[in-house]
Amino acid sequence: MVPILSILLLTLLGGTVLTFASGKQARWVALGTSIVFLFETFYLLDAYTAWPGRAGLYAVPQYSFSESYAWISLPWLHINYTVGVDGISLILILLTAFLQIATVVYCWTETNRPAAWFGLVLLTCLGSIGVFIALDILLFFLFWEATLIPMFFMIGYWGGPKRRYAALKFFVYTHVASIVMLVALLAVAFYAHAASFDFADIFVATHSPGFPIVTQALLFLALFFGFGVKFPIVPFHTWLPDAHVEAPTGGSVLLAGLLLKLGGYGLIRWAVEVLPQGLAHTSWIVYAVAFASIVWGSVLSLSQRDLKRMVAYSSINHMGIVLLAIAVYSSLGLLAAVLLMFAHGVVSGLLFMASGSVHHSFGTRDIASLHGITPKAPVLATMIMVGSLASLGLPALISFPAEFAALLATWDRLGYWVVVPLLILVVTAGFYLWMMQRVLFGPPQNVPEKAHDLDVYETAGMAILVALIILYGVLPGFLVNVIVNSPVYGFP
Amino acid sequence: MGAFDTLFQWAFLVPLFPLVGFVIVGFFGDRMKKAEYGGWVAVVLSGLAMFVGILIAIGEALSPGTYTDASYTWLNLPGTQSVFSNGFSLVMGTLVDPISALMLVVVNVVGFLVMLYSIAYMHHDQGLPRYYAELSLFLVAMNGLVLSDNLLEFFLFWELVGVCSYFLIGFYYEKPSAASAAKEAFLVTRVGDVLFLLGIFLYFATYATSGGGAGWAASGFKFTNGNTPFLGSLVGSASSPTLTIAGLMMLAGAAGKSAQFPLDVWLPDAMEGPTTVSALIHAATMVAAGVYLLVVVSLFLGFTADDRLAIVAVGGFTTIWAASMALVNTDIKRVVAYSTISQLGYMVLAVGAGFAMVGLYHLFTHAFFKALLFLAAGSVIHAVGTQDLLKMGGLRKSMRVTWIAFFVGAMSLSGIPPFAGFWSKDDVLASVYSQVGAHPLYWPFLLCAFATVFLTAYYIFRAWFLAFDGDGSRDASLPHAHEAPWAMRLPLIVLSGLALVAGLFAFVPSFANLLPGAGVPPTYGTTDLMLSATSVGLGFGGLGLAYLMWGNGRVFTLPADSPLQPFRTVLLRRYYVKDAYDWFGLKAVYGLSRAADFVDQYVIDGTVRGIERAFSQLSDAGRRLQTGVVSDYAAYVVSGLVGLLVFLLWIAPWLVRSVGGG
Amino acid sequence: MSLEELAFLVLAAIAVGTALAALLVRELVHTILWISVFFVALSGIYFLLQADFLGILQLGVYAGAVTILLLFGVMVTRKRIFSREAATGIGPFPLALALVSIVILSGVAAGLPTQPRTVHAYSPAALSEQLFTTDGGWLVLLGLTMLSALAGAIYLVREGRE
Amino acid sequence: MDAVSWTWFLPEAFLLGAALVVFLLDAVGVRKIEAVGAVSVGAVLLALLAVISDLGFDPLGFLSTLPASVIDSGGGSTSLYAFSSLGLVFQGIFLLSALLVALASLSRPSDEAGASVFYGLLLMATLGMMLVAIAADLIFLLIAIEVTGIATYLMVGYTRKDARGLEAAMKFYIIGALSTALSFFGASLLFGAYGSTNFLVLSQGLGGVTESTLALVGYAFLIVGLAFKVTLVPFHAWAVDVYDGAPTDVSAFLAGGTKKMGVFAFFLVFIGPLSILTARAVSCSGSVCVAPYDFRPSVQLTLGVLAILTMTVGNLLALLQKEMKRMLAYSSVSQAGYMMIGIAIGTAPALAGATLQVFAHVFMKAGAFLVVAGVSALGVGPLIAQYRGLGQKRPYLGVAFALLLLSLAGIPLTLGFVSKFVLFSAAVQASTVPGQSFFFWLAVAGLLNSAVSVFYYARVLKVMYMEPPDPAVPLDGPAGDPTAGLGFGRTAAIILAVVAIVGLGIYPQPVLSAIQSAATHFVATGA
Amino acid sequence: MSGLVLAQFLGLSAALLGIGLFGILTRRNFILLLIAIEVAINAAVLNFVYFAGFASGPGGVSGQAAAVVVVGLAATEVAVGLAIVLALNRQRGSINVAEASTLRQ
Repeated sequence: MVPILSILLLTLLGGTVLTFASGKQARWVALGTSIVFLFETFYLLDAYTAWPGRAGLYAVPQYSFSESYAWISLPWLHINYTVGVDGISLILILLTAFLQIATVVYCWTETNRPAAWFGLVLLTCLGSIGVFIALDILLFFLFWEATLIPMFFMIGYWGGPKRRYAALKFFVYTHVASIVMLVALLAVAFYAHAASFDFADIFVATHSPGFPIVTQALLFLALFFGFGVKFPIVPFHTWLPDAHVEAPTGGSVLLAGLLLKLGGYGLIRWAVEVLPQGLAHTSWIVYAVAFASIVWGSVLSLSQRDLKRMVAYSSINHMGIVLLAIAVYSSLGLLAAVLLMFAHGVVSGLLFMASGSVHHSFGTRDIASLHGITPKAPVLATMIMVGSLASLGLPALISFPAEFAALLATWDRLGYWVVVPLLILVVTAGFYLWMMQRVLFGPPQNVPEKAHDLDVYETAGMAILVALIILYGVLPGFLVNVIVNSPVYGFP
Repeated sequence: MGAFDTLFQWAFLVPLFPLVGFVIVGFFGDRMKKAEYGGWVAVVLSGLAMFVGILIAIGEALSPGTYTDASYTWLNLPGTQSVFSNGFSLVMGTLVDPISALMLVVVNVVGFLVMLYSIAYMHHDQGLPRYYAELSLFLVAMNGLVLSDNLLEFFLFWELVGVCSYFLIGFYYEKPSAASAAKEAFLVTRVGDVLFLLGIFLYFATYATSGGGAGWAASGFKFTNGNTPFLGSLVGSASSPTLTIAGLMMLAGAAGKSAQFPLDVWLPDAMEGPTTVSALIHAATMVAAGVYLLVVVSLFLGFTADDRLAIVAVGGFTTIWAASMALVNTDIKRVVAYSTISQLGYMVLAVGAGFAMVGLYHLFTHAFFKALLFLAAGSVIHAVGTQDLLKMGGLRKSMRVTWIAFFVGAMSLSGIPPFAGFWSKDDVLASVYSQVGAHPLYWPFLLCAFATVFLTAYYIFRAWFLAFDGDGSRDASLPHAHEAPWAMRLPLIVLSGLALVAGLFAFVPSFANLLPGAGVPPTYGTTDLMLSATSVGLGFGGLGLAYLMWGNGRVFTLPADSPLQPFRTVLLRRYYVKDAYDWFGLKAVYGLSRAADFVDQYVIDGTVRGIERAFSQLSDAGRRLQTGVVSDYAAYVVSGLVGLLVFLLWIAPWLVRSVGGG
Repeated sequence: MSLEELAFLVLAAIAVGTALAALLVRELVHTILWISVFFVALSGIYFLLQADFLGILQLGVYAGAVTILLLFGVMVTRKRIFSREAATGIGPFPLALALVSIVILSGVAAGLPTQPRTVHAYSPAALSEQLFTTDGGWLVLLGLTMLSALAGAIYLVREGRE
Repeated sequence: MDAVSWTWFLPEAFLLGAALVVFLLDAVGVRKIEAVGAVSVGAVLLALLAVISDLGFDPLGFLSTLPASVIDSGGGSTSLYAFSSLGLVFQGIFLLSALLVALASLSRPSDEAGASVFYGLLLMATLGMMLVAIAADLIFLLIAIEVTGIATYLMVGYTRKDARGLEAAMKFYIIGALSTALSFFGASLLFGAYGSTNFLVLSQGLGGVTESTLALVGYAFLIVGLAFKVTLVPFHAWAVDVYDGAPTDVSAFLAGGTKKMGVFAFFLVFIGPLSILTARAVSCSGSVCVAPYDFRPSVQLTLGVLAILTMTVGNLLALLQKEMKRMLAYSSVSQAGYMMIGIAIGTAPALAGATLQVFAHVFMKAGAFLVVAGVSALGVGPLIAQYRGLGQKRPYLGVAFALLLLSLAGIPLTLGFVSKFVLFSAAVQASTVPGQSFFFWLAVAGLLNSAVSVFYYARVLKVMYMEPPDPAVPLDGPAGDPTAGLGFGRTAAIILAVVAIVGLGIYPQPVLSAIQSAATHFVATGA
Repeated sequence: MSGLVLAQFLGLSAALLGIGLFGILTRRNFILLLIAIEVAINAAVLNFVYFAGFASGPGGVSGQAAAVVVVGLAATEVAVGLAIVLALNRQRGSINVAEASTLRQ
C-alpha cells in the first residue's frame, strides 16, 4: 500500500521548501509543485473506491488510504499521525489543488519577493490539505494553525494600506477561536474517555451511551464557536471583511477559497459527526446563527462600496447557507454543504481575482467610482459577470446544484423556514446585479488612461476557475458521486 | 411507442443547433471578417433548428403521444430521514409531447424570423456577434425549457432564459436606462423564481409522501409517469393546503416570468433592449414560458380550486391593468409591451379557468401576431429613428408593407375575425364564461376580460393611427422614411400570414392534435355565439373610438381640462407601482442595508475594537502600576501576602465547601 | 502572672518599641542605636526561652557584627554622620497593610492554646551536634551563600580598574 | 535504587569546583573571558553529563527509558536531601539554562571586567538550583534558594558602573530579601505546627503544635516567598525591572533558569511525595476515623487563582510594551502562570506538562533573551520598533527569533506548543474527575491567555518582517557573513535553543516520555 | 520553669513582622530598609526559637539549629545588601531607593 496521503503532504512540503529557496524562479517551482499535486489528486480520486457502507448510523466510519503511526505516546495521552480521506475530504482536496494552481498562475507576475510569496501560497495549501486529511486531534489542530501563519504574512506584507492591523486582527481573532476549538476537542476526548486522540477512538467514545447529553451539547457549542469563527458566523465575522479588503488578491483567494472551508469541514468532521446528539440538542442555536449569517451577509453586501468587501460579505451569506445545510443534519444537507463549499471556493476565488484585477487596472475597487469598465476591459467584465452569476446561483453554473440541494434539505427539516434563505437569494441577486450595473455597465467614467484588460496570466488563472464553474455546473454528478461515497453519507 | 420515436429521439438537436451557433459566434464572431458572417451562421443554425422543430411538430401532429428520452443522471441526491427517505436521481432528458412540439414550432419559427430580421435591423451595430451569441444562447435555453423532461430541468432552463433576457435587455449596456432595466427585469423575475423553487419543493414533498405520487417522487420531478399518456395520472390525486400553496408558488413563478400583476413592472422597461429582442423574448417566447409553466403544471400536477381562483384573479386583473396603461402611452414599443402583458393575462385566465389548452392556444396565436407587431414597430423605429408615437405620422405611404403588417397584427390582437387572435381569445372568454358558476368571484374577472377587449382595440389602433395616419407633419425633423430591406420585410410578410391563419390550426384535424381540446372548447351554442358577438362588438367599438379620436378624421379629442386627465397622469405613472418598487428597493432595502452596515461597523465590530481598546487601557493602567519605585513593589508583595492569607484562610475554604470540591 | 511572663512582656514591649523607634527616628545614627537595643531585647527573650546559645549568638552576630556593619554603611554613605534623614510620610496604605497582617497573625495566635507551657531546654552540645550532623547540610549551604556573597560583594565594592 | 553514594553529588561537585577555580583564577589575575568561560562551560557540560548518566543514560534509548525509582531519602527520615527522578530532570534543565548562558557569554568582549565574577556567580547560582532539586527539608530548600538568590543579586549588579544594572540589583535584592524573610517566617510557622522542617515529618504531621490554621498561614507565607522566585502576580513587579535592567545574558539566566527553581520548589512543597498536602493520614480512634482538615482543595484553588492572575496580568501588561526586554519579561511572567496550572492541578500528567513547559521555556525564553543580547550587540536599540527589517537584513537571526517567539506563543510544531498542549490536556483530563471541574477553567484560561499572547508576539513578527529596515541602524554585517557580530558562543547557544525548540516540537516523544515517567514517579511514590 | 504562653510569642513575632513590613513599605533609605528586613527576619528567628522550646518531640532542637542558620543567613544578606548600598552610593551619590526608578512601566 503506497502511503499516498503522506506523499501528497511531502510533495507540497518539498515544493514549499524548494519554493522558499529558489529566489526569482520560485514561480516555476510553485507551478511544478501545483501540477504534480493536481495529478496526485486525480490519482487519488481515481483510486478512491466506493465506500463500503456503514453497518449503522453510529458504526465507526472507515477511511481510505489511511495511515497511522504513533507520535506521542504517554500512559494517558496517545497521539498518532493518522491520516485518511473520505469523499468529503477528497472534494476539498480537489478544490485546494485547483485553487492552488489558479492562484499560482494568477500571481505569476508577482515581483515583490516572489520566493516568499509563492512559498506562502503553497504553505497555505499544505495546511489546508493537512486539515482535510488529518484524523487525529493534534494533527488536525497543527495543520489548522499552520494555515494562519502564511496568511498572516501574506496579508501583513503584501496587503493594502491597513494591512498590519488587518493581519493582526485576523491572526488573533481566528487564533482565539482555534483555541476554543482545541479546548473543546480536548474536552471531547477526555470527557468521553477516548482511547486515543484518533478520530475513530473518539467516535467510539462519544457514541457510547454513557456520555452525558448535556456535556455533548456544551461541547458542541464550543466547537461550533471554534469552527464558526472561521466560517465566519454572525456576529463573529468582522475579521473577514477587514482581512479581505487588506489582503493581496492571492491571499483573498486562498482565504475565501480554502480557509473558510476549513471551518465547514471541521464542523462536519469534528463536531457534527463526533457529537450528533450535541447538535440535535442545540440545533435551534445553530439554525438561528445560520439564518442570521445568511440575512446579515446578504443585506450588508448591498451597501458595500468596496468590491472586495462586498464579495466578503457575500461569503458570509454563502457560508451561512453551508452552515444551515450542515445544521439540518441529513445526508442531503451534508451533500449540499460540501458541494456548496466547493462551489463557493471556486466562485469566490474568481470574484476576488476579478476584484484584484479591477483594482490593479483601474486603480480603485470603489463601486461608486467605477463606471462602465466593460469597453476598456471586456474580458475582465466577462469574468466578473460569470462570477456574479455563479454566485447568485444561476443554474448550469456550479453553485446552483449545491444551493438547490441545500434548500431542499432545509425544506425537508425546517419546512417553511426555507423561505428566509430563498428570499435572501433575491437580495443576493440584487447586490450582484446592482454592482454589475454600476461597475460594468453604463457610460465609462473616471476610467484612467492606463486602464487595461487582463493580462494573459490573470486570464489563465481565472479561466481555470471559470472552466470549473461551468464544468461542474453542468456536470455536478461527478462531485456528488464522490461525496456520496463517504462515511458521513450515513447521516440520517 | 409512437410511430415517430426515431424522429423524436433527435429532438435534442433543436437546442443543439443554436448551441453550436452560440459557441461559434460567441468565441469566434469577433474575429470574422465581417460581423454579419457570424449573424448568418446563427441564422442558418436557427433555421436548421426550426426545420427539426417543425418536423417534430408534424410528427406529433400525425401521431400524438409522449416520448421521453431521459438518460443523463444530473444529480443523484441522497435521501433524508423525514421526507425523501430513499433518495432520488434527477435524470435529465428530453420530453416530446404535443404541447412541447407546439412550443417548438412557436419558438423556432419566431426565433428564425427574428434572427433573419435582425441581420438587417442590427447590421450597423458593433456588438453584432455578441447579439447573435446571446440570441442563440436564448434559443438553446428556450428550446431546452420546452423539451424539459422534469420540473427541475424546466427550472434550470427557466433561469437560463432569464439570464439571456438580462443580457439582451442590457444589450446597449452603455445606456444607463438599459442597464437599469436589465437589472430590474432579472430581479423582479427572480422573486418569482425563488417562489417557483419553493413550489417545486412543496410539490415534491407532497407527492413524495402521499401514496399517489410515490413513483413520481422516485423518478425525481418528472412530468411523465413512465410512458403513460401525457395527461398524467397525478392530476387531482391529492389536495391539501400544501398543494394550494405549491400552486400559488407556481403562479408566482409564472407571474414573474410572464409579467403578471404585481410582478409586471419589468416588462415595459425591458423595451430598452433591441426591438427584435422584444419581439422574440418579451412577446413571443420567454414571457410565454410562465403561461407554459401553468399549462404544464395544470396538466401534470393539477391546481386546487383555490389556486385556480387565484390564477383567474391574477390573469383577469392583469388584462385590464396592463391595457389601461397602454391607453395613454406614447412609446410605440411600450404600447405593444403593455398589450403583451394584457394578453398574457388572458392566457393565465384561461389556465385558471381550467382550460389549459385554451391558454396555450392563445399563446400560440399571440406569439405570431405579437412578434409581428413588434417587428413592424421595429421596422417603423428603424425607419424614423424614434419610438415616440407623437413624433410619427403619415408613414402609411412610405411603408406599405409595414403598414399592412401592423394592421394585421392589430386586428389579430383586437380579436377581429377571421384573424388568429379572434379564435383564441374567443375561446378564452368562452371557457371562462363556462366556469363562472364555480365561484362568484369569476364574474368580475370575466368582466375585466371583456372590458379589455374594448381597450385593446382602442390602444392598438390608436398606435396604428398615430404612426401611419396623418400627413407626417407632426415632427418636421423626421427623416424621410423608407421601407425596410427584404430581410426585414420577409419576416413581416410571413408573420402576417401566420397572424392571419394561425387561429385556424386548431380546427385542422391533424394540427388540432397539438392542441387537444382547445379548438372547440364548449359547444358553439347560442351563448357562445352571444359571447363572440359581444367580444367582436367590443373590438370594433374600440377600433371605432380610436378612429374617432386619433384617425385622420379626428372627430374629438380629450380636452385638457377633462376630469379624466388626472387618471391619465396616474396611468402614465403606471399607478405609481414602479415608484413604490423603486422606493422599496432604493430606500427601504438599501436604507436597511445602510443601517445594518452601521450596526456591523459600530456595534459588532465596535465591540471587537472595544474589547481591544479595553485590553489596551487595562494594559496601560497596569503598566502605570510599574512605577519603578521598589517600595511600591514591596507593597504589592505585602498586599499579595494579605490577600493570600485572606483567600487561603477564609475565601478558599468557603468556596471549596460551597462548590463541593476543588 | 508569673515572673517569666512579666519579663517576657517587658522585653517584648522593649523590642516592639525599639523596632518602631529605629524605623521612625530621622537620625540614622539613632536608628543604629535603637536597633542594637532591639537586638539585645530579643537576646533577652531567647535567654528567657532557655535558648542560651541563641541568646549569645544574637548578641554576637546582631547586636555586634550587624550593628557595626550597618553603622559602617551609614558612615560611608553620609558626608556627615549626624545628618537627619528627610522626613518620609507614613502612607495610610502601608500602615493598613502592616496592621492587617499583624491582625491576621494575631488572630491565628489567639487561636493557639493559651495555657502556660513548659519550655524545653537544649544544651549547646545537643544543638551543635544537631548542627554538625543531622542538619549539617544547612551549614554547608550557608557556607555556599557566604562564598558567593564574599566573591560578589568584594567585586562589587572594589573600585574597577577602568 | 540503593542508598545514595557520593557519585550522586558529582554534578554539584563539578560546579562548586569550577566556581572555586574561577574565583581562584580571578584572585591570581587570570580574568580573560575565554579562560574562565571555558572552565565554566566545561564544568556545566560535565555536570550535565553526570546528571544524564544518573538519569540512566543509554545511547540507544536516549532519555526514553528513565528508571522510575531514582529516589532515595538518603539516610532515613531526617535526611535533608533526596534524589527523585524528576529532581534529576530539573537538574538537567537547570544545567541546560546555565549552559546556554555560559556559552552565549563567551561572545562578550574578552577583556570585559568582571567576567570571572560573572562566571563564578553563574556557577554558584546553578549550584544552588541543583541543590534545590534534591531538597528534602524546608530549611535546606530555602537556603539553597538563597544560595542562588545571593549569587543572582550580585550577577545583576556585576557591571558595577551601569546605573541600570545597579538599580536592578537593588530592586532584586530588596524584594528578594523581603521574600526570604517571609518564607522563613512561613517555615517557622510550619515548624511550629509540625515540629520539624523535614518534608517526611511534615507529611506525616508528627509532633509540634499541630495546629492546622498555623500550618495554613505558614503555607501562605511560603507561597509568597516562592512566588517571588516564580514571578507570580502580584509578586512579579521586580522581575520586569530586573530583566530589563540586568545585563541581557543575566536576564536570560534569570528568566530561563532561576525561575524554574521556584517551580520545582513548588513541586516539592505542594505536590511531591513528601508534601503535607498529599500524605496526611486519617486519624482513627477505635472504629471512628476522622479525616483531618484537608488543605488540598483550598491550596489548589489558591494556586489556581494565582495561576490565572499571573497569566492574565502578564499577558495584559505585555500587550502594549514598547521595549523588547520588558515585553519578554512580561511574557515570562505569563509563562509562569502556565507552569502554575500544572502545580495547582498536581496530577502526574499535569506535572509532566508543567515540567515540559519549564523545559521548553528554558530554550524559548533564554534563547529569546540571547537573541536580544546579540541584536543589541549589533547596535540596535531596546525598543521593539527598532527591530524593523531585522528579518530581511539578518535572515538567520530573524528566523531564529521568529521561531522562538512562535514557540512562546504556542504555535504548533514548536516545543512551546507541545508543552502547552500536554499541560492543557492534562488540565482537561484532571477536570474529568467529579468535583474537579475547576481545572477545566484553568485550561480554558490558559488557552485563552495564550491566544491573547499571540498578539504581542505577532506584533514583533510584524515589525521584523513587514516594516522596512531603518537605514540608521547598522544591521548589515560584513558582506557574506550573516552571523557576523554575534560570535561563536552566542551563535552556538542560539542554534542549540532553536534546534531544541523545533526538533523536539516535531518529535517530543523522547523527552516527553522521560518527563512523564519521572513525574508519575514523583507523584505516586510515598517515601 | 513554667508560665510562658505560646500565643503571646506569636503575637510578638507578628508585631515584629508587621513593623518590619511597615518599615520596608515606608522607608526610602536603603539602610533603613536593611534594618526593616532584619526586624522581619528576626520575627522568623524568634518563631523558630520559641517553637523549638515548646516542641514536644525530639525534633525541637533542629528549630534552634534553624534559628542559628537563619541568623547566619541574615548576616550574609546584610553584607550583600551593604555591598549594593556602597556600589549604588558610588554610582548615584544617593541611597534613596525611590530615586532609583529609571526602570519602569
